[in-house]
Amino acid sequence: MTSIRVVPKGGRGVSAEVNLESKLGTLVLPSPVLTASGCAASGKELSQFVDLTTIGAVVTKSIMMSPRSGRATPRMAETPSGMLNSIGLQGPGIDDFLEHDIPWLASKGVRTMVSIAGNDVEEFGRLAARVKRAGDSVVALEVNISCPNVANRGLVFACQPHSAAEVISIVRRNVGGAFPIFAKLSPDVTDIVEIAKACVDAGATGLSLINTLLGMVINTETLKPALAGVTGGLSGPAIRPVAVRAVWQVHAALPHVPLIGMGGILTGEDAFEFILAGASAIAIGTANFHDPSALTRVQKELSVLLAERGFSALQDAIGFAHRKV
Amino acid sequence: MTSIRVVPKGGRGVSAEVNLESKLGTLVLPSPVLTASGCAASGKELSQFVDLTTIGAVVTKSIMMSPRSGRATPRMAETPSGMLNSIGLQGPGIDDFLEHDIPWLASKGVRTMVSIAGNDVEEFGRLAARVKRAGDSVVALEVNISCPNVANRGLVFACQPHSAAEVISIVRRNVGGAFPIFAKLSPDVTDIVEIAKACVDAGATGLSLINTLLGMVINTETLKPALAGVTGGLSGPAIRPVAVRAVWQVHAALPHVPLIGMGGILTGEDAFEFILAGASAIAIGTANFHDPSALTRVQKELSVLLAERGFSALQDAIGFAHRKV
Amino acid sequence: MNFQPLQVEGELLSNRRVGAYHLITIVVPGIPERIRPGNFVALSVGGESTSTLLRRSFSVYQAQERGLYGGTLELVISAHGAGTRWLAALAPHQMINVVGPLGRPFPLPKDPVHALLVGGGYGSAPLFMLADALRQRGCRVDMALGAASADRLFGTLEARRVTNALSIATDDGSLGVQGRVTDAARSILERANIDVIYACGPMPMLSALTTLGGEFGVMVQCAVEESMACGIGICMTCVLPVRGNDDVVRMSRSCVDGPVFAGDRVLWESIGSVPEETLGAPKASEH
Amino acid sequence: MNFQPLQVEGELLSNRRVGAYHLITIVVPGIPERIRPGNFVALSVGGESTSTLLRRSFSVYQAQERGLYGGTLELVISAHGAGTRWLAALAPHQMINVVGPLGRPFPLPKDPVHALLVGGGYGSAPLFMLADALRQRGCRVDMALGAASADRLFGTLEARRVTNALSIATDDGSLGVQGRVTDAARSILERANIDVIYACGPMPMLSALTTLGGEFGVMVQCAVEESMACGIGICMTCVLPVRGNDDVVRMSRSCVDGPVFAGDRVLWESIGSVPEETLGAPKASEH
Ligand SMILES: Cc1cc2nc3c(=O)[nH]c(=O)nc-3n(C[C@H](O)[C@H](O)[C@H](O)COP(=O)(O)OP(=O)(O)OC[C@H]3O[C@@H](n4cnc5c(N)ncnc54)[C@H](O)[C@@H]3O)c2cc1C
Ligand SMILES: Cc1cc2nc3c(=O)[nH]c(=O)nc-3n(C[C@H](O)[C@H](O)[C@H](O)COP(=O)(O)OP(=O)(O)OC[C@H]3O[C@@H](n4cnc5c(N)ncnc54)[C@H](O)[C@@H]3O)c2cc1C
Ligand SMILES: Cc1cc2nc3c(=O)[nH]c(=O)nc-3n(C[C@H](O)[C@H](O)[C@H](O)COP(=O)(O)O)c2cc1C
Ligand SMILES: Cc1cc2nc3c(=O)[nH]c(=O)nc-3n(C[C@H](O)[C@H](O)[C@H](O)COP(=O)(O)O)c2cc1C
Ligand code: FES
Ligand code: FES
Repeated sequence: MTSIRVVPKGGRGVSAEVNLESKLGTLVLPSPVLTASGCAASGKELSQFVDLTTIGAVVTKSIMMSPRSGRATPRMAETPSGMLNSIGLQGPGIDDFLEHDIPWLASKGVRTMVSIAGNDVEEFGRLAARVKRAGDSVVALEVNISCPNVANRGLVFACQPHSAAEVISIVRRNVGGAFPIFAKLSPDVTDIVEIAKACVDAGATGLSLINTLLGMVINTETLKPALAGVTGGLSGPAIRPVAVRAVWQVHAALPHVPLIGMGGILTGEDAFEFILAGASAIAIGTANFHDPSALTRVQKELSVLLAERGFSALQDAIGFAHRKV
Repeated sequence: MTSIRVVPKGGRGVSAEVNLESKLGTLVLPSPVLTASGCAASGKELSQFVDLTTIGAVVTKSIMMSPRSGRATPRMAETPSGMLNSIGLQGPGIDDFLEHDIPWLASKGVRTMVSIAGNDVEEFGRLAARVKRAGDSVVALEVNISCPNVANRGLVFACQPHSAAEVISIVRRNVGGAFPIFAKLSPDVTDIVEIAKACVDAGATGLSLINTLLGMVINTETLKPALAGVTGGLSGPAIRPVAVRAVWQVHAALPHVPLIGMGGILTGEDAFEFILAGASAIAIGTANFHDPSALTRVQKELSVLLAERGFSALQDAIGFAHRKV
Repeated sequence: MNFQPLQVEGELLSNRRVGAYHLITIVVPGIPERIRPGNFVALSVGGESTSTLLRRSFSVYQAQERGLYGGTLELVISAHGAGTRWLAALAPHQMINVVGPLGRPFPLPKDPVHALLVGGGYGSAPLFMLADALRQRGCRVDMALGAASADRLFGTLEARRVTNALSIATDDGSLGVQGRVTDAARSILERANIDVIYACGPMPMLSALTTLGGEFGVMVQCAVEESMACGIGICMTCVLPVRGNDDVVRMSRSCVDGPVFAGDRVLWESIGSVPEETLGAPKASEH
Repeated sequence: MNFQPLQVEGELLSNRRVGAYHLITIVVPGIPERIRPGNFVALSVGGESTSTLLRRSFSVYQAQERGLYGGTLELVISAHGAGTRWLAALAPHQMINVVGPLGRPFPLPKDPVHALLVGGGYGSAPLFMLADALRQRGCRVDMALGAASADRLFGTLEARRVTNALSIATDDGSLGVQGRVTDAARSILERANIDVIYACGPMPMLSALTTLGGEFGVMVQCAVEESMACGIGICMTCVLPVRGNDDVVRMSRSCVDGPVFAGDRVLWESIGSVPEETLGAPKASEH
């Protein structure tokens, strides 16, 4: 358990031990702070700035079956308090990933959640089976059914309850009953609770909320879309209110389902917002680009804030904002 | 026609006349710059900073049949590059509005689009009929079927194609064949094009894109939702990429339907982005709070930018980013 | 009467710490001569690529029509959130966009009455211009200032100059009597023949003073502080329940209908809710 | 070899205009001694409540291990967008968060070769530390600098000090010969026996130099400039198609696999697209 001795800002000399343990179903992590998939590669680069064994887990960039070039550049555009990306799931493919990335993470003792993305339902199943056999350092699967950077919106499985459920079912079948599976959902839907329920019914342990919002920037010099991929995914503090709302709605409907909250977390206070809304863990994405030490800093700030607000354990704060007075 | 003599920034002494005329079906406005509903009240207050006869039109705060108190405070929370509001459609009711607000706007010669919001389908119809008879200063109706600040999400008519179409149909029936009607849509849907088509098929002249995104902030001092209404509508530059994407998608699907683009426009360059994406007019909301002269400034900046990019008429720039080279 | 507001690009002339506050002076041609006591101004914050778009509102402490550098405004800033911290860190010559004058000023009496001015924390800021205006009309001006501690009082020295009598109260007793400013106000009401109370400070103080005024049959003019997004009357965020002259309760905008309200018109207990009797209040049957 | 990057809160020491650029000096203990020629640093911009979250990358012009105030970095800023404008407006004592050293430096030859350094616009910035390093190894260093106009050249005086020969070209002829820097480079290649070219500047210049190098059988080491969101290898935005030693084309990250690439490894014509032969390129049949 990561516990941090806290001296509240006021400098009153009070110190507190906050228990940051995060329970996600049967998965118990020493800290609720995770990396957001695609915003930490496979950990190696960030390990220059952050001791990755001290955070909850590294969630790896979504991996596909085959190597994938990703999209052409420009792949990003800065937007007010956020950014658009259209990486297009560039990656080395599952073989290379299992050969290089997982052993490195395991050798460093980093708890790892592997994010997988399939071109079709069956590919998700096969990826899940491969990852499940990858060894003890892999503590969970995140199933990315919500990447907006695919050529066909029809392939965003998280847009419809039945397609979302189909993917989760096959993943569950392929990893067996107990292994933690988190379905990563898109906010670009009319009713996220409906999708969340479908995933849980299909066997998801919990849910990761949220992936990026579909967005677009036009370059006013070239008079063309700024991204080669035309549309991209909007992330960063700009989307935080949408993400907190999604966590709030899903926690209200499914209070016993563990949620990983993300979207625009930059500070411990932002992380605390998600936890009060109902998240059991939180992930940091775009903030790593702004501040490569963000993971450590947010974890510390969150711990201080929990202590200042009188919580001795993270667990007690989860969903606290839902309580009636 | 509002034409602005332009000396490009470079100071090259080149001057140009840009024709800012905006055609929205049969409705022709001298400028594409409008106020966004609910961000200009009924114009009186802003008229201290902006000559409202020089912009395209004032879009009034959505009016309901009866007086309405709106929600309790806090009604707003600032968010990164944006804000949440949950006003809850506070207003004096249609009688008072027609007795005071419309005559004032008419007396000043301000082109007015009246935004209406009904509690049910019939109320939309009755409001439309009343407004249609309000005189020549009312040049169009905006039908707000997308306000997120209602107690029941089921009442956001713009969330489903059939309920959206039902409202637009009755409004069309009540105002006759020619009167311009704009359906204001929500971005919080899985497929905005589907809703847009339903509205156009039901008789909408055009579409206003977008209303606010449903969002939420938790107050980390009180440990409760920051807004009395729990959730609120997210607006401002934070949402601009989502709004531009919505305009792009709908223009691609319905190239002949006039669109009013809005969401985070702060500068002429932002307005230009929407026009390149396919908007025939643009509306300014949250930016009025930041800069009460925003309407005039954006209109001027847009005009300069059009000239700098070689457009002599706004009309030629509409949807330009869709062109294949 | 009210002047039309202007929007002016101001320049910071000086910024100095005064107790827990920052006193900033801004050169803003055109606005100072339009300020009446109780008006406020709204400042944009954060600079060119700011993520904090909403303006911040401040009472005007002093408005100088003609200074060495043109008309200036002096504002008292209590730095806590992103915007006020940015303002407190401003250096001379930095530019700040200012909109004002905003809001209805304190109504001034026709006759030379005996007024009590009550300020809580930086709420004292607008009371000095008010005291000047009242004294010019021959009024007698008493003042009571209160705060949590001495460093959170603003203008106690200045207050001696512009008033006939001054009481100070702090929660911790670090200056003046230990206790609340409402207790100080009560003592004054008990010993003097006060005709009108003017007050600016936290809502609970204004509410308590209104009750106190009622007890003594004295009208209390309250400058309220509600969270504002626009400051100019177009957003409807800054409302509170106020009973009009027609006896109807409405959610009134504190930026244009206020910030000064007659205390007995405000439904203090209902702030943060919509009282049932409000015009257009939701009925249980409605959504 | 490469040093591990640090993240350091830096303090601006000075900021002065040099032609069209701003030369800023930042005190950043720890980083200067780790800088190798061609490394870059990534700066956060906009201050506390910034809306521009992504870091901006800059080549290091000078790295002083020990100054009066501790180690300093000198950077050349061309102000155009929100972030560079903010940096150009910084005043002494303001704080800037710096991450560095980043990227692979220019590979240095073992032998005392004859090198040609080519810089376009502010692309000259990293060439001065490089020239020093090369000369310390006994290399002969020629330099060609080009820009649109004289004010967009950087370091022409300094260049005379650190090089054996200097050519200057401007598009408008306002300094040096009128023409492009690639023409100047061609003249040098024609008259001298250049062993290696080092280049930094706009992509079209790097592409043209690579062709030119090929013509003369000279290796060109190019420091590229791709749009970067993180600068540390975790976001995959800064990629360009590069042929590896295994002959496989990959979308390589310019921040960690570069910014210096052997010119003949980069598929210059394909920048902005994904060449079909790229590992994992989309097939027509796939989405
Ligand atoms: C009429 C009036 C006069 C005021 N006079 C003074 C004064 O003289 N000195 C002083 O220090 N403060 C004064 N205030 C309060 C001041 O406006 C707030 O402290 C300030 O807006 C908070 O900004 P922030 O960036 O620190 O906080 P944040 O919490 O970051 O503000 C977020 C948003 O909420 C709004 N907001 C938050 N608190 C308040 C508030 N209390 N009142 C209005 N808006 C708020 C801000 O304007 C902003 O839009 C006055 C407020 C009003 C309404
Ligand atoms: C290795 C490297 C070295 C560089 N050295 C210098 C230098 O010495 N002097 C100098 O003036 N400039 C240099 N640049 C370019 C500089 O990074 C960009 O001009 C700057 O990031 C643009 O920021 P902005 O706020 O002005 O523009 P904006 O358009 O507002 O930038 C928006 C976003 O795009 C990114 N971006 C935009 N253009 C570039 C670009 N050309 N390169 C990388 N990211 C970009 C920004 O980092 C930011 O995330 C270098 C770039 C790289 C990659
Ligand atoms: C550059 C970039 C790449 C991303 N790649 C992935 C990915 O491969 N898989 C995934 O599930 N989410 C991906 N995301 C989404 C993030 O994991 C996260 O859900 C989102 O960015 C919101 O969090 P943030 O605002 O903290 O970045 C990516 C985001 C960014 C910015
Ligand atoms: C305070 C506030 C009140 C609003 N009220 C309404 C309304 O009554 N009717 C409506 O259709 N839209 C309303 N909107 C939405 C705006 O018209 C606009 O669609 C949205 O804010 C996006 O534009 P912006 O980012 O420029 O503000 C409101 C927005 C705000 C911020
Ligand atoms: S602050 Fe906008 S109406 Fe009062
Ligand atoms: S800039 Fe992020 S990987 Fe290169």
